[in-house]
Amino acid sequence: MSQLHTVNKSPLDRNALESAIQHATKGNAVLMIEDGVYGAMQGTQKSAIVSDAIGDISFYVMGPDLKARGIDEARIIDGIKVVDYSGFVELVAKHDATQSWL
Amino acid sequence: MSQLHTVNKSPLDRNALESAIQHATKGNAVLMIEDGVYGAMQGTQKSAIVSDAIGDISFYVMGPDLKARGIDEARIIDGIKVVDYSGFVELVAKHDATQSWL
Amino acid sequence: MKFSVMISEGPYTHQASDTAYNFTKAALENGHECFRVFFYHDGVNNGTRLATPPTDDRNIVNRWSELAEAHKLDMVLCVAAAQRRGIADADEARRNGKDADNIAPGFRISGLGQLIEAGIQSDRLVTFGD
Amino acid sequence: MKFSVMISEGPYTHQASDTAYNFTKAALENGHECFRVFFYHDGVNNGTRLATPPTDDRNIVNRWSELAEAHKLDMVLCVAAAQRRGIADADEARRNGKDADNIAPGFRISGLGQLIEAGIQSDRLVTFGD
Amino acid sequence: MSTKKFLYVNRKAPYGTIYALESLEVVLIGAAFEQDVSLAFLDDGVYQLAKGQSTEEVGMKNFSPTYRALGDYDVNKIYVEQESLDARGLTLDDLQPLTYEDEDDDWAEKDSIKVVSTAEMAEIMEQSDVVMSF
Amino acid sequence: MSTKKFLYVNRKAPYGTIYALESLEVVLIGAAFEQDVSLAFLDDGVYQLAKGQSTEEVGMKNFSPTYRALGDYDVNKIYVEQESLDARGLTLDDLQPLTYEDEDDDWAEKDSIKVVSTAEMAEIMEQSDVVMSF
Repeated sequence: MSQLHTVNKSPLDRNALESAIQHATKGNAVLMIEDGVYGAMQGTQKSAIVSDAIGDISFYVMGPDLKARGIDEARIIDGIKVVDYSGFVELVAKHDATQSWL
Repeated sequence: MSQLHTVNKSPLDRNALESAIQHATKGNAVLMIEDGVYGAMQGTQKSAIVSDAIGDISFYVMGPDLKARGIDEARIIDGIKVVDYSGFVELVAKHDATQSWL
Repeated sequence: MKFSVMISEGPYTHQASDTAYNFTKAALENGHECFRVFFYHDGVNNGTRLATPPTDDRNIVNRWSELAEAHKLDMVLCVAAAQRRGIADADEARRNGKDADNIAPGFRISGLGQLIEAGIQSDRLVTFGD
Repeated sequence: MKFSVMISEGPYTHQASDTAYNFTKAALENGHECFRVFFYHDGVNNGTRLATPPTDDRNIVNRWSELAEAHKLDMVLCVAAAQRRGIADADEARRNGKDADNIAPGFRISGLGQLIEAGIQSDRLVTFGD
Repeated sequence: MSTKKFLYVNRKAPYGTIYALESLEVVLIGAAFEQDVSLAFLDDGVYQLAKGQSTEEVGMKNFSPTYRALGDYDVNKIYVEQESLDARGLTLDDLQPLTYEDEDDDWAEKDSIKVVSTAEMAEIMEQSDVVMSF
Repeated sequence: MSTKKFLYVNRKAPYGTIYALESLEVVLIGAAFEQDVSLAFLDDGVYQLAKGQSTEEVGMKNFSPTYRALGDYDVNKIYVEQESLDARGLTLDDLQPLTYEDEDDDWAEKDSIKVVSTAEMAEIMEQSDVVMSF
C-alpha cells in the first residue's frame, strides 16, 4: 500500500512535519497544505528535514497556500512539486489512504 | 518592571516554552499551565531548556494541571514551585504585567 | 471514486473548513462522488445559520449550504459535538428544552456512527483539522 | 487589585475557558475585583445558551452565567467575532435579519473598544487562549 | 459489509484540548461496526494513557478510566511508540495497564498495549485502510 | 485617562488561523484610544508581514494591505525579530515596507518596521504595561 500524509502546521512551531516524515515509508507522499507550506521553503532551520527525505518520499505543496502567504515558487526546495486543489484530489485518489498530521 | 510569562503548550510539540524563556529577562517568572505543565517534567528531551534557565528566571507550575495529567510532583524539575489557582492570581498581582505565550 | 470528508474545526478560526471546501468542490468538479461530509469537534460550528460574516469576506456557512444543494451533499453534524457546543436543529432544541435552534440549511444532526459508516463506505476519507 | 480577563477560545475544545474560569473565581474569592471578562476569537462561543453538555461533565456556559450573576461580572462578547461565528442577541439578530438569537444570560455583545478599555482601566489583563 | 483496517491516530495531550476525549468517543461508537480496529499513540498522544489522572481541581471530566473499557469492546490493538515515550521521560510503567480477555485462549487476560518502534508504527500506518487523526 | 504602553504580540502565521487578522482588528480599534502602542512580530508571526500575499485561489480575504494603514493610525513602532527571520530564511526585503509620516519632522516618510534582536525584543516586552497575545 502507499499512503498520502498531509501536514498543515509550520515546522518552525510544531513537530507535525518531522513526525510525518519519520512515519512515512518508502514510496509514500507528503503533501504540505495551509501553514504546512512553510515547510517547503529553502533556507529555513527545518529545510534539511525535507531535503534529506526527498527521494524516498515524494513531496508536494499546495500552490494556492504558497500564494496566499506570499511565497514565490522559486523559494521552494528542489524536488517538491506544486499542486492545486485538483492535484490534491488526484493525490488522494492515487494513494490507498490519507493520513492528516494535525 | 517584572513580567509573568504563562506557557500553556507542551514543549515536545510547540516552541512556546523555548521562546518564552528566551524572551524572559532576569527576575521574570514563567508559569506553566494546561499542557504547558509537561515542560516541568524531569528527564524529557526539553527539560534542559528549563533547568538551564532556573536561577535567572523563577519557574512555577500549576498543581491542578499536573494532577489532571497524572504527573507526580516528585517528577518535577528541582526548583520549580507548584501553585494552585490562588497562587496563579498572586503571581499575576505580584508582577507588573502578564504575557501569554499562546 | 467515492470520497468522504471529516472537518474538525469551526469556520474562520482555522483554515480547515476552507481547505475542506476547496477540496470537496474540486473532487466533485473532477467527477468524483462525495459520500458524506462529517463535521466533528468544533467543526459543528460550520452549521449555524446565525453567522453574519463581513461582506468583504467569504461566507463559509452559506458556501457549504450552496455546495450541498448543488450536489445533493450529505452534510452531518455530530450530535454529541453539537450538543456540547450549542448547535441544534428543531428536534434537538425541543428535546433539550431550548427556545431556539440555529442549524443552517443543508446540514443534519446525527450520530458518530455516520462517520464510521463514511469510513467503511467510501474509497477515501480525508480529515481537515488543526 | 483590578483584573480583566480575555478569553480567546470556545468552550470544551481548549482548556482556555476552564483555566480562565478557575482563575477569575480564585481572584474574586481572594478579594480582587474583576473589571471585565472579554471574549474574543472563538471565545464568543462561550456565550451560547443552546449548549447541552453531557450531564456528567461541567456546564461551561452556565458556570460563567452563574459567576457573572454572583459577582456582577461584566462579560462582553466581541461583536465582530460573534457575527463571524453566529452568536447573536436579540438586537443583533434583528439587525442582521436572523430569525433567532442564542446569547446566554449574563453576556452582552459590544465592540473591541471594550477590550482596550479593560487594558487601560485594569491593573492587570490576563489572556487565556490557544 | 466489507471489513476495513481502521487506525485511530492520537498525537495530542489530554485536557489541554478535547481531541483525546472526543477521539475516544469515536472509537467506542466505531467498535459496534465490527471492523479491524487499531489505536496508535505517538508524540504527545502517549500522555493520554498516563496513570493517576485526577481532574477534580481543574473541574474537568476525568475520562481516563474509559480507556479501560476498550478491551470489553474488542478494541485490543493499542500501539504506543517507544521513541515518543523516551522523548518524554516515560516508560510503560507510567501508563495505566489496558487489558482484554482473549476468547481464543480460554478468556485469558492479556495486555492490549504493545510498545512499538517508530519503524513499526510507520508499518502499522502503512497497512491501514482508513486513518482517523485527532 | 492614563496612558499605558500596549504591546501586541504576534507569533502566529497568517491564514492557517484567524489570529493575525483579528489581532490587527484590535490594533486598529485600539489606535483611537491614544495609548502608547507597539507591535511585536516574532516566531511564525513574522510571516504575517510577508509581501506579495495573494489569496484568490484559497478564497480567503487578503488582509495584508491593512498593515499599510497602521501608519495613518499613528501605529508606527513595529518590531520584527531578527532571529525569527533568520530561522525562516527571510530578510527584511521579504517583508512589505510599512511607513508613516513623521509630524515632528515635517511629515517626512519613515519606516515603521524596526528589526531587533531577541534581547531587544525581550526588553520591549519587559517595558510594556499591557501585553496582548494572539
